[in-house]
Amino acid sequence: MISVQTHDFDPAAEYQALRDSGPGTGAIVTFTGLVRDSGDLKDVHGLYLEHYPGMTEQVIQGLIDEATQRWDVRRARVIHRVGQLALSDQIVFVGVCSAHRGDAFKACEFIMDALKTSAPFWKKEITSEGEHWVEQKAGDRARSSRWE
Amino acid sequence: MISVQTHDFDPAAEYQALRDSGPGTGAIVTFTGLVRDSGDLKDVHGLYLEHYPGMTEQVIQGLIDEATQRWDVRRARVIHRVGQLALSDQIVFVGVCSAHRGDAFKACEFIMDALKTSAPFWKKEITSEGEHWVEQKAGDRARSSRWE
Amino acid sequence: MSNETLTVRFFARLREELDTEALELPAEPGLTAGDLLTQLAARGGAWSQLQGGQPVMIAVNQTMARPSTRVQAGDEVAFFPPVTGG
Amino acid sequence: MSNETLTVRFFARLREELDTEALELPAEPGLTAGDLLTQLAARGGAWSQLQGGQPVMIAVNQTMARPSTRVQAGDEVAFFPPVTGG
Repeated sequence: MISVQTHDFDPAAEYQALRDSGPGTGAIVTFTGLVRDSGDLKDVHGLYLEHYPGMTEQVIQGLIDEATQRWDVRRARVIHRVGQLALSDQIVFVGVCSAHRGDAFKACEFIMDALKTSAPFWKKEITSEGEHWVEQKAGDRARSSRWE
Repeated sequence: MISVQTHDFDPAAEYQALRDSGPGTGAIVTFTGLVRDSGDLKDVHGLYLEHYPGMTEQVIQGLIDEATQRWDVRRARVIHRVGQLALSDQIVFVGVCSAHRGDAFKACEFIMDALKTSAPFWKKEITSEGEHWVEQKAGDRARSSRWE
Repeated sequence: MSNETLTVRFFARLREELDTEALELPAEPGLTAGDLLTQLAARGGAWSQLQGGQPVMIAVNQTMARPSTRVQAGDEVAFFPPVTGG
Repeated sequence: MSNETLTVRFFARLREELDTEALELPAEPGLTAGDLLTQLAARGGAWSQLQGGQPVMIAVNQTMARPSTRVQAGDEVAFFPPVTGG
């Protein structure tokens, strides 16, 4: 399940959907990203998130397919919000269930790392001083290339 | 927060407690373990979990302290159930929040891996054929020693 | 969408700085995504950054592509800064 | 808990197979956790497995310990199979 949406999401409902994946599921790993008060700038009080409709969903589906080929993934759910977000708002959810915890951790972290460098989303930080398009981090590129 | 308990837990409440950790939190990673239908035996329909009261809590606190020294951990919550559990029941929850996702993933997986080989819990699988104390896996020892 | 043109889209900082969301450009035979960047950069001003400025990512028909990727009439070509979601 | 004894506890498969949850044993000077295992194994029957059988983990006062760990009056010593929680 993939959703790109402006409205908020409920991690409890996502967790339940992963849990309802049958008696072979032994491990559920979830990642949630929140709007933090410091990024490229200090005292961030909001974000604006732009995306490339259509392409984002395709890229994320490709990442889920790749994770499913590499590890035992019984179900995966990815939600990414776009538009205007406030401090501490939920931005992104990645949840994976598997028979085994090692596979669930790897698949979840891989999808998240690869999403950061290959899914067409762009973040603008908003502070009381002004706005700033976030720069891609060398650290994110390095985290993503670990999986190659 | 550490709890060893017979009753079920609510991952949504745990998630909320992690999310309420202030505006510097950017990443929440949670792991939940469920009773799976096959472990050492096939057609498992329940587990019995025994523990060493007092020592379990101390060991888990030590793991959280170690994780907090090694990574940026803003808050960590661990719940482990004991007693009689049925198929698909929740066994264990580990949740960590951090400024950054890399730290949250590492701390959560470290606590879970180390718990499997150092916290005094023992699992007995229950099938229609009988009962069986689960053997510690070489794979779990290897996963745990990766962090040394 | 005509058979003789392709669509070029811009996102995020590029969309803002070029003040352009999308363009229709002639789809000459043998054209590559890199050729489009060269043509557009020649407009000068903010457009110059499309060559030799900050890195520009390319997608053709919503799939990541490179400057050498061939493009043709009816294609959707997108130029954007390195992505920063998640 | 007397000043001259220590408590020995058993868990999980060991508790079941020895049919014993806890014992009070004399705390002789210079005693180690390994000495306790030797003494108990000498009881024969199911107790023999405490030496040379499947691995036995040791905790002294609720902290992981080794056969060479010294134990004294008032200590809580626990013997159990490798742990399998989570």
